[in-house]
Amino acid sequence: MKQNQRYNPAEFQRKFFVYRLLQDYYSGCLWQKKDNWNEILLTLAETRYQEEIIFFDLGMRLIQKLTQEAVYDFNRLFVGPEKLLAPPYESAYRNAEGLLMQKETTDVRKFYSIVGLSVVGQNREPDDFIGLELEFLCFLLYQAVSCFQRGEERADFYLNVYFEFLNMHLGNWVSDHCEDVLRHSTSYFCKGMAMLTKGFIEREKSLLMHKEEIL
Amino acid sequence: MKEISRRSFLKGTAATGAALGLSGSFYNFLFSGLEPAQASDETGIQKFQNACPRNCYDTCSILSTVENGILTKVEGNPQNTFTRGRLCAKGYTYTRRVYSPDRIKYPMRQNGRGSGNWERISWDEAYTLIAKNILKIKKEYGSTLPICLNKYSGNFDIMHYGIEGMLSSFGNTSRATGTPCWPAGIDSQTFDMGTIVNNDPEDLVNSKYLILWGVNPAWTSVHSMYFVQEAQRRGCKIVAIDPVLTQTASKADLYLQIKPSTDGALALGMARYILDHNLIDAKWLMNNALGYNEFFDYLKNNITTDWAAEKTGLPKNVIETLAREYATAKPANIWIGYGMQRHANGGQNVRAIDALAAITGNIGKSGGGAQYAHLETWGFNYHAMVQNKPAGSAGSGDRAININNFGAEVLAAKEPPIKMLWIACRNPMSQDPETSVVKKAFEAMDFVVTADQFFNPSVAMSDIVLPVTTIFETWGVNVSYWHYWLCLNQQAIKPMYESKNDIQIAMELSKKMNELEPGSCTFPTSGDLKDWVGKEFNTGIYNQFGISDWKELEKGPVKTKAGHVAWQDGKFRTSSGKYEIWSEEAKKFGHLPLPVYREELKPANEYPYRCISPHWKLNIHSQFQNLDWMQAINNAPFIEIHPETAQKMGIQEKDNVKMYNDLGYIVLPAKITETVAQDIVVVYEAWYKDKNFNVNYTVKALPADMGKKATGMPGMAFHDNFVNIAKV
Amino acid sequence: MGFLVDAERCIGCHACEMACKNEYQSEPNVRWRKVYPINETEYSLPERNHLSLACNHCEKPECLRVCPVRAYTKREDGIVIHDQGRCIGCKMCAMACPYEVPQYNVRLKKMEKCNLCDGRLDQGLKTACEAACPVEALSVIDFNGFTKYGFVIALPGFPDPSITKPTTRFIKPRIGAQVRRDQ
Amino acid sequence: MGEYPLILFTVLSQLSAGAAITLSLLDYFTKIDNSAGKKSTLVVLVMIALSLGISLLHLGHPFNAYRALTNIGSSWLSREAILFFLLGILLLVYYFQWKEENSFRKSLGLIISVVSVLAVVSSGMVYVLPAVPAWNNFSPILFFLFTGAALGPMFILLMLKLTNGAFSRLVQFTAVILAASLMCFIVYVSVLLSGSGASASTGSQIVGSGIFWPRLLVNWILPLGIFAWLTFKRISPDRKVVCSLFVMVFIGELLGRYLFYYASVALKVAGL
Repeated sequence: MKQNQRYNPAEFQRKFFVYRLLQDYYSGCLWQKKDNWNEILLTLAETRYQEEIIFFDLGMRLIQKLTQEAVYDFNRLFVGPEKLLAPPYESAYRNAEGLLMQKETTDVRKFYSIVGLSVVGQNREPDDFIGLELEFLCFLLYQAVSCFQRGEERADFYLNVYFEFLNMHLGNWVSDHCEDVLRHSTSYFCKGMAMLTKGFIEREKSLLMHKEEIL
Repeated sequence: MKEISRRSFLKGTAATGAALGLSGSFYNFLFSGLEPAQASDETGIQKFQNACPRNCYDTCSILSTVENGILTKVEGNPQNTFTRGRLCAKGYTYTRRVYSPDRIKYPMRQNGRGSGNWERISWDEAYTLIAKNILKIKKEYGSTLPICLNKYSGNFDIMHYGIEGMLSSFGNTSRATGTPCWPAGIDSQTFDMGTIVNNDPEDLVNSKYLILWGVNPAWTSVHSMYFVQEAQRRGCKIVAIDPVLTQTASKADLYLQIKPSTDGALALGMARYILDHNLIDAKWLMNNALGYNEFFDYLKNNITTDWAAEKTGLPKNVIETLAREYATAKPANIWIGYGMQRHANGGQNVRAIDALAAITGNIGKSGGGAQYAHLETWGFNYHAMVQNKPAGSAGSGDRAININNFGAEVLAAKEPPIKMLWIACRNPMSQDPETSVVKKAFEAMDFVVTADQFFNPSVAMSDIVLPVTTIFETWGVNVSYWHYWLCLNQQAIKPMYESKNDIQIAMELSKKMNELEPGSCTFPTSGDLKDWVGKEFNTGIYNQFGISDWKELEKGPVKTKAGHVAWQDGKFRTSSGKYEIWSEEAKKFGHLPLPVYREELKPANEYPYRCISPHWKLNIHSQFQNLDWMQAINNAPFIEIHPETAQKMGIQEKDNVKMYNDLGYIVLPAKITETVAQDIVVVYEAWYKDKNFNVNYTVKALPADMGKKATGMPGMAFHDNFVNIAKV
Repeated sequence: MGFLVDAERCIGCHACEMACKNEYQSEPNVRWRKVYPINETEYSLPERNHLSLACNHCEKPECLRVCPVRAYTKREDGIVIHDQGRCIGCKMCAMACPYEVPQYNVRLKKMEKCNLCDGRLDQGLKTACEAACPVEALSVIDFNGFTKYGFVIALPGFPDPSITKPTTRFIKPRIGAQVRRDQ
Repeated sequence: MGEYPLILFTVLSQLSAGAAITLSLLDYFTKIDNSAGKKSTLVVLVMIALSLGISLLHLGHPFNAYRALTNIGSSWLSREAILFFLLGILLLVYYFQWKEENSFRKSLGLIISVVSVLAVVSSGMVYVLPAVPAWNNFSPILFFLFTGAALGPMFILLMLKLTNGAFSRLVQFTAVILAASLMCFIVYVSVLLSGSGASASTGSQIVGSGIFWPRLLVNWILPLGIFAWLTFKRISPDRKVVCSLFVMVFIGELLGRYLFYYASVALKVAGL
């Protein structure tokens, strides 16, 4: 009944964009797009999430400038070489001692394998790195919509995996992670990205409640 | 990047999204970190051989369990009869090291040394930066001598000597030379016997009398402790001589609390008694030794047991009983620890103890001997280490910088000055004496590169940090300086993140340097790490261990076929072929030819306490204590003070105590214990993550008397550190 | 069955504790086995002696008595097993155990403790701690028909064994002779 | 803090049990206004439910709390849970019996009294642990009963808005209970202090904590002082006085329970 709305291409497009932006941010390649930053911001504004998600709006206000300070801050938070202030790995939050490559990592790996995916060069980078989890979600959305457009029933399967993963993994820890960022960050940019991430993922997670109606 | 089903997706949709260079535009999903699953060879449970490469007597053979490509457990390999299938507390934490979120993951550049402004760079960028710097230095100074390497024992795997090789392949460079650990003792035994060789530690069980002299195997060689205790159960008397009541001393039958640095006086006093009571082995001396008559004259004219008693603080009758027991129990064994030679008279003291073993004829016997260490199984090709210098390299050879006075010598180096540091397998900012001088040296550099696994004070003072592999992520081979086993280290898991083996780094850097300036680096630019291991072997090693190919080691570690009793053949490697109690060689190096007593250093009035900074049981220098499992047991340093001293200074348990001297100070909580003497305080040396503790702030770069001959530089008198304490 | 802790051999090296953690990959602050230093004033001379303790698999386990959910069972061979599946994290056992054995796992919100490597024993293997002790100070003894003299049921610092009748047995450390400068 | 749910649960549940006993005995022996009785029953019932709810917060897995009913064979915690649960059910039945003359209700009231006492006793027994020498005696049971006896009557008195003779008798009863519990507390602490090991350190923890004197003051000295003054002046206490007394004793009991949990020293392996 609501099929058309569930696989609304415009809505999908907006999400796709945000996921890709966050993924690029966490994998550290956003810095290479410094020159395009204003353009990216404009596109981000077009998603109109800021009207819907208060955190998204706040976040957007903070990320207007991409500074070198933000790069250092980003590295202190997520990369190293010092002790990470906000490790971008699920196990760092859900595994009490914060050790990587534990049960949480292999659980995520199982999820990837459900849809026939694995991490490039498995066992080098933990599977539960946030960049990979974001990419995975994006992939699921992509598959759902493209299956739908081909009229394949498998679309619902991808959508279910999408919500399941959000519910069991990324949605479960990303808030804590973003809180850590907000606590330790010294730059507006990283704070803003944390708010944006938190707001966006929490909204996605909340859609789970009525996933039958909206997407 | 792989692109999937783009065609099918584009069908029916308008590609409206702006690409913006994000990874995949609106309608164009590109894989970046994920990919369609590949068939993996990393399934199920696999076991691998590993070899602990830490600077430790025990060099354990490890069996690691890997499940679906993830290291899940480590165990001792029962094939090794020395480690007997057991590891130590440190070894069992290895999984925590590999998967610690604190690991250095990517090459990074710090904009402003010590600023904390780190930027992630690619390996290629790192190599380019480093190569350009090296080439610039070479151009500016006409040689690569301004580049200084400081690498030592953070990883004793044979492959890691490739780091020295890498520096050689740049040209003539400056090298931190020597060792902080054991050189005085090595020189002593080299003067006496030609080199260091010890009996197989598994032979300890054959002793009838065992003196553990300034050594604490219960903490620093737990597997040897089994053989010590087994000897004890077979009726051997265990005597521990140590200024501190160590864990080992607690298990001994007799503990002698000697005044620090007076071990030579005790040995000479015992020798005098043995001589007076005709307990010497004249026949052995006649056949095997030189200079014993001169030594006996010296004893008769200069040494009395009364004097020894006064020097050592041990009652005369105790010294006499010890001497008689030692000389009459056959075979009697002495294990000379590295702790007791970290004094300004350490080398001379070791010679006196060696002499004790010689005059009683205990050398060359199973269950006897004067055990220090050995290098008998280290006859590798050092293929990775030996590299040719580029043609036309300026300078007449490498320049030696004393590793034990690193900071000051780096700062003092002239013509050319030192401008760049390469730090590997080492953490000088926390482990070297005179930390503040070392820091100045780091600050004075133009460029500092550090390769490490964890962020430590040395990394903090670097421009570039390179992530290196753990033993489970690479190939290697290992032997011990104590036992006689040889163990292969297999790669068990993929290197995490972007970490690389030091040799890999050397090869890739060499490639980059040759790209920028052909011929500027002679290090091979490619090669398989496993093949590098094979290139370390030769027929000498094969014969010694009774194997025909190194690949046999994949089945498990092997032990040497012979030579388990040091000097059994009586062929000493001195120039005379004899045991030289009178050593002309020692004279050449500016020492007295006989093991005469050299006065120990005494505290000055302002600094009346001697601070001994021995190893702590949960770490090896700056490794292991930073891991969470260790932190759960103990995560705080402390200072051990005798109850009487504490009372005198008004200090109570857990009070904060400032320990200071003219170099610096540290503040630590007090632990009041009778395991130390009234004039001694003990602070265990360690690096605690997130803690600003470093005992070396108070430790002077004071040389030990010997070490120059064997290691190029004298040792370090770490335990001649005089301080005062006050309650804060 | 129970542990035999030879305090004469024990060198307090923590290998047992770490091997236990390595075997079960347990959380840093959950220590199934702990090495306690014996207060140096307890013996005639200030030696460094230790108690390596895990669960004492008591004959009268208080944990088993007080647990409201019957998470504890005592096997026929005497091993006291804690079933985490049943545990609701009420911490009653932690209160009742005189040896601080059951520990709260903050992540799972449940208790956990040493199970005497029941899985390993059933496979005929030694417990992880016994297999790891470099000086063979730890072993598991079967009380059925085991007669060796020289065991004691407590060492200084070990709480009153009459409460729960622990099955852990000890061998006393021998105190060697010392020539000290402070005498 | 981990033990706050337990502090609240024990004090509230004992207050409820004391109130249930007072109510049912008053109902049995005197005449109580129906609607007031019904209302009081409801309040007590809600308090018991509330306290049981709070107790769940102490658990790692509150939703599996039902399992805690499964070891009545040996666990006093199971017995405690069962008895309070039972008490709740009985009170629910009791609530629906508030009609004019109802002998079933009165007999049920007696059963409720017995179950209440048993519930509080089992609550106390939970803490009779050999591993905690300071608890390993009848003191937890005694003090838990005192808590119920001190708070319950005052609570019902306020709920029922009593003004008749029962009022002053209940007030007197409370005064006696408070005096007795103070005596017992003094004896208990002295015994602890004169002991050795864990008992002695529990004793010194109790006395040494900052809460000891405030508790003494609020729980006993002030209320008893007021009673003495009232008696001396021959003033019969009014609702306001009783209300403030109740608040004081309630706070005092909470402080006391805090001390109970935090000052107790368990046996443990000596060493660092």
